[in-house]
Amino acid sequence: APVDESEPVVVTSEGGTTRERTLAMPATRRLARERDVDINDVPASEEREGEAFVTPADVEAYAESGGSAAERAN
Amino acid sequence: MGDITTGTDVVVIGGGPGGYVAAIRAAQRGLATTLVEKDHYGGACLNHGCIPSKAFITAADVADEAANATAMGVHADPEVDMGELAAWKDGVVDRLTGGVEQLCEANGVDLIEGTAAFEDEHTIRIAHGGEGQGMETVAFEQAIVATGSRPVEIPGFTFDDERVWSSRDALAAETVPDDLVVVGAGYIGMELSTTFAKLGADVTVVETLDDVLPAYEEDVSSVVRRRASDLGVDFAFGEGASGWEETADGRLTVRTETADGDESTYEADRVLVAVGREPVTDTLELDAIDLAPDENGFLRTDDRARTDLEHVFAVGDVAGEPMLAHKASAEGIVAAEVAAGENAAFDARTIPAAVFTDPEIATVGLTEAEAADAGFDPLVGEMPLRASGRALTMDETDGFVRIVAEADAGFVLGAQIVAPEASELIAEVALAVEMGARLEDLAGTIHTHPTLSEAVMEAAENALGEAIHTLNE
Amino acid sequence: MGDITTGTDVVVIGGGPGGYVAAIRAAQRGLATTLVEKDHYGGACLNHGCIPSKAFITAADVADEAANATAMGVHADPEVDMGELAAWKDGVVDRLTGGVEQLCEANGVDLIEGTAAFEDEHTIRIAHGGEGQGMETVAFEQAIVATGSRPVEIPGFTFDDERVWSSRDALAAETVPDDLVVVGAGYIGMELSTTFAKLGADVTVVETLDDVLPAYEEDVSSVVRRRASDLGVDFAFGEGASGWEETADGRLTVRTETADGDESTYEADRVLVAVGREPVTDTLELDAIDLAPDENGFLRTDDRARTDLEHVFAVGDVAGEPMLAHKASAEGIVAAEVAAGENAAFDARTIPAAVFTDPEIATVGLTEAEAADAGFDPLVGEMPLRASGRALTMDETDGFVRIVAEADAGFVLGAQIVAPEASELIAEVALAVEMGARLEDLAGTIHTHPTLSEAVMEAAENALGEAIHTLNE
Ligand SMILES: Cc1cc2nc3c(=O)[nH]c(=O)nc-3n(C[C@H](O)[C@H](O)[C@H](O)COP(=O)(O)OP(=O)(O)OC[C@H]3O[C@@H](n4cnc5c(N)ncnc54)[C@H](O)[C@@H]3O)c2cc1C
Ligand SMILES: Cc1cc2nc3c(=O)[nH]c(=O)nc-3n(C[C@H](O)[C@H](O)[C@H](O)COP(=O)(O)OP(=O)(O)OC[C@H]3O[C@@H](n4cnc5c(N)ncnc54)[C@H](O)[C@@H]3O)c2cc1C
Repeated sequence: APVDESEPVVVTSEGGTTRERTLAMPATRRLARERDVDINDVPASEEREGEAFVTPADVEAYAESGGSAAERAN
Repeated sequence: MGDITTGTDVVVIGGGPGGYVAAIRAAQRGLATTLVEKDHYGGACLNHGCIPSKAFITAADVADEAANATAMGVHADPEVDMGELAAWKDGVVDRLTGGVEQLCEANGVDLIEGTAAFEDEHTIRIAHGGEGQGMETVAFEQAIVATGSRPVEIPGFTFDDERVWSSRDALAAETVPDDLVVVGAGYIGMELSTTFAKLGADVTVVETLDDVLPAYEEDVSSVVRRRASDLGVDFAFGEGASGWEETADGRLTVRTETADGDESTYEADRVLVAVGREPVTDTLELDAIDLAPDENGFLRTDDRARTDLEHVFAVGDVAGEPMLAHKASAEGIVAAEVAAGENAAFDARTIPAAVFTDPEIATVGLTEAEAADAGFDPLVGEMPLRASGRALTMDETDGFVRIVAEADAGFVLGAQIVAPEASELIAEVALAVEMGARLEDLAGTIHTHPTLSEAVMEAAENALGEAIHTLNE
Repeated sequence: MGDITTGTDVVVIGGGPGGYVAAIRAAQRGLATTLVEKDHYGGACLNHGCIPSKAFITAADVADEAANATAMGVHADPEVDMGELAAWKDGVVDRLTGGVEQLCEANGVDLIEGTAAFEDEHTIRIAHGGEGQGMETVAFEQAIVATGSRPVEIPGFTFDDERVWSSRDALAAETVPDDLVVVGAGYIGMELSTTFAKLGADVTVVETLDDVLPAYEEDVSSVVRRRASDLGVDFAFGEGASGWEETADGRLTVRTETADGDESTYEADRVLVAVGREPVTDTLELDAIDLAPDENGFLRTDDRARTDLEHVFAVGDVAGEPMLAHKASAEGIVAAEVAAGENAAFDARTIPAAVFTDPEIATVGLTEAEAADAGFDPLVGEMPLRASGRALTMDETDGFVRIVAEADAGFVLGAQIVAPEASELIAEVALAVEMGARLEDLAGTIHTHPTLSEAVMEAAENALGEAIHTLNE
């Protein structure tokens, strides 16, 4: 797909708090839930429609780094 | 049968597309699942909504197309035997409702026929239909309420006279009325007026507003209005139905009133009232679990389909707009997965919708105005069907595909399609919206020739100023 | 008219979907563009391919559906007036070819009618049709060859007898032959046999192989074969057409031979030879620019649509398989953009294809076997149409949607669809393949109910082991 690969923008939430809204493909959203990750916490490598766009790789990376929703809640 | 009490992990109340899908998914996830249905498996959708209406529409279209294809050299004088059509439609419904039952059983769902009401937070009481059928109580861990909706009545038009039709009655018709008054030009009113006009009825549509399909943009609804007019449907806009009287020969005189109080009357054999649907909660005895519907009668839910009670979910029409079968099923899946302890949520960006008029309408995401309201700089592309080779070969050139994107990076925000098969064409754009696709993704995907779906690509190209088959202003 | 010489940035030779699209895009990019067409704008596709065949198919379907809808209560005895159908079809073609001309002009393309041949590396000579029309030479910077293809003749069957039809002749028919022999059960042979059978011909298909549509999987082609048989089409598999004789009453006896030398004969009024198409390069005098077609007659190109000569492009049927209009147009766009100095390339991952038989077939990307051959671990999901509510309401339950993905991450690799409107349904899967979508993306996108496109979602769910309306083994 003709995805713009020029410059990956890293959109993170301010001061560690979560974003209110995140764009992601259905499979990514599901992956996030399966990995018990809050998609609003995942650092986004892209931006779409002016908002953070999270990819499956972003979710995997974040989950690997231990940033799970369950942990955060504790 | 005396009283019995059984226990289950999840009880699902209502076997429509919200409930039966929830029950199947819950069972697939290993939960002991009981589905209670008071009437027919498949709910409004399969029994007196989506399915029977589309069966009628198919037959009406086959006859209408053959009758109006002289331009292409086809000469036919089709007759529709409404009794046979009704029987075929019933067969289709039976096959699908039977299928639902089989699928439930194959997945291990327990089926109970009867009307469920809450007794306390973890018990429902089921009244079996028919005399002497008794009661049954079921203890549950979690409940999914999927009781759906029913047609709204308006003052003066109760559905107990056989001449006053709800959409359900219209879809149970065994004969075509000579004269039919349809009250309400929403999607159900328009689908059924067009269909009955094609089946031979003289149809008059009474609508308080000044156009059909008020939920849609003017250039969308006008295509459908014009086609309905061509089919002989008369419109009485700006008039509200205020009552009816029986005529000497047993027909009806429907009275209407404008906002200024001007009265008109329309004679008919039947009057179909299609002014909306209301959620069904009154059979449930919600008091017993201290749950109350909101001011519109809906059960409020969060994105996990949970009501105010942690262990009680609500899905489908009873849980709010849009009252669409596929929204009900999508919520049913979420409720079941959450009940099974999964981290599911209703996070679809968009719910497409179709109207099966002639031509069909289908929409997804934002309109241009909605996009602007949402703060986007909207970029819009269009492809009129008269420029589509496929549409010409179908002799169906009224309509268009419009794609709405945001101007910055071209992300696709929505589409409005008025075209034959619009209901199918919208799937591609729904996927585009969910995937965060850009106009270039739609334009850069090769589309089969000759198809109507090329118009989706062309509309995207038009937005980009690069269309081949339309002029880019 | 005497000789004139003009100059242009780009000359496009051939006005089919490859050439006219290339010309329009080149002009849109600001290049002085000349399009030369010897015959009719729109090429094979608009004049004697995609468009007229689909026009015939529409009319045949309208009549056939009405004639066979007694199950749903529709009674009709449609007659097709083939002369009127042909006239309507011609009108559709004229409108579209006229549209192509207008679009070219509106975009500033110079149109020249005549046959182009290369004189040297930067000059073409154009012979105008008709006597005394003279010659013209055009000097060009870059050339785009889009000369298309023509039907292949087989020994013993030259197209100069009016009883021996190419697909072009079949689509110019003004009457329906009582008995029609079709040689070749590829997609053109099958589209036309089905259509002529519906229009009233007794059709026999002769095919050297042992099934129809050899390019497709057995369970795909068998749906179409069975339906064609139901329509009365007879099949003579394993037989090759070896010749024909005139009968006493001016009809034909077509002789066939098996591999073992067994002969059979079939009487007919017309024989349609549809055994393939071959690229057209012989009108071009390629010697003058030292360019030679490959062993199959195609002009070899790179992913920028360039031939061995830096400044000569080739697009469409003349540039190789798949010989499809949308592939021609996509290549035309690339050639034009590269000619304009842009960094374009033909990088579509996949080219969908449709066969407009009954039911339609549409495919995109890889089959299960192809996926395995390509080193993937294929994960396949299916939804049979008999489980689709929409298909039941259309009384069209033969067929299925199959989605092929790779098991690791679930990336969608392809789909095979046999269904009404398959040609439209494939668009969603083509977008999925281009976007690198996963099964969850298709399954997680809400699909409108009741539609056939739900079957795409269900097939994806089936692959994931999560289908609702089919059992997941
Ligand atoms: C004419 C018409 C055409 C339509 N066409 C379309 C269309 O094309 N596409 C589309 O998406 N939508 C369409 N709809 C809307 C669609 O039918 C509904 O959105 C859908 O049926 C909602 O599903 P549900 O499961 O929420 O409720 P329902 O389908 O209404 O099912 C609720 C079920 O619960 C049962 N029930 C209620 N109370 C109890 C109780 N106390 N105990 C036991 N059982 C109970 C009812 O008997 C019913 O079977 C149409 C509707 C109509 C009327
Ligand atoms: C019966 C039939 C049905 C088909 N159905 C479909 C379908 O449904 N979908 C699909 O995608 N494809 C279909 N095709 C295939 C499709 O028609 C071709 O793939 C497409 O037309 C190729 O486009 P093109 O521009 O490469 O060549 P063409 O359309 O063949 O156009 C080439 C043009 O070049 C002109 N020309 C040739 N030599 C010269 C010269 N020396 N000087 C000037 N002009 C010249 C010719 O007159 C012609 O107009 C069908 C084909 C047939 C025969």
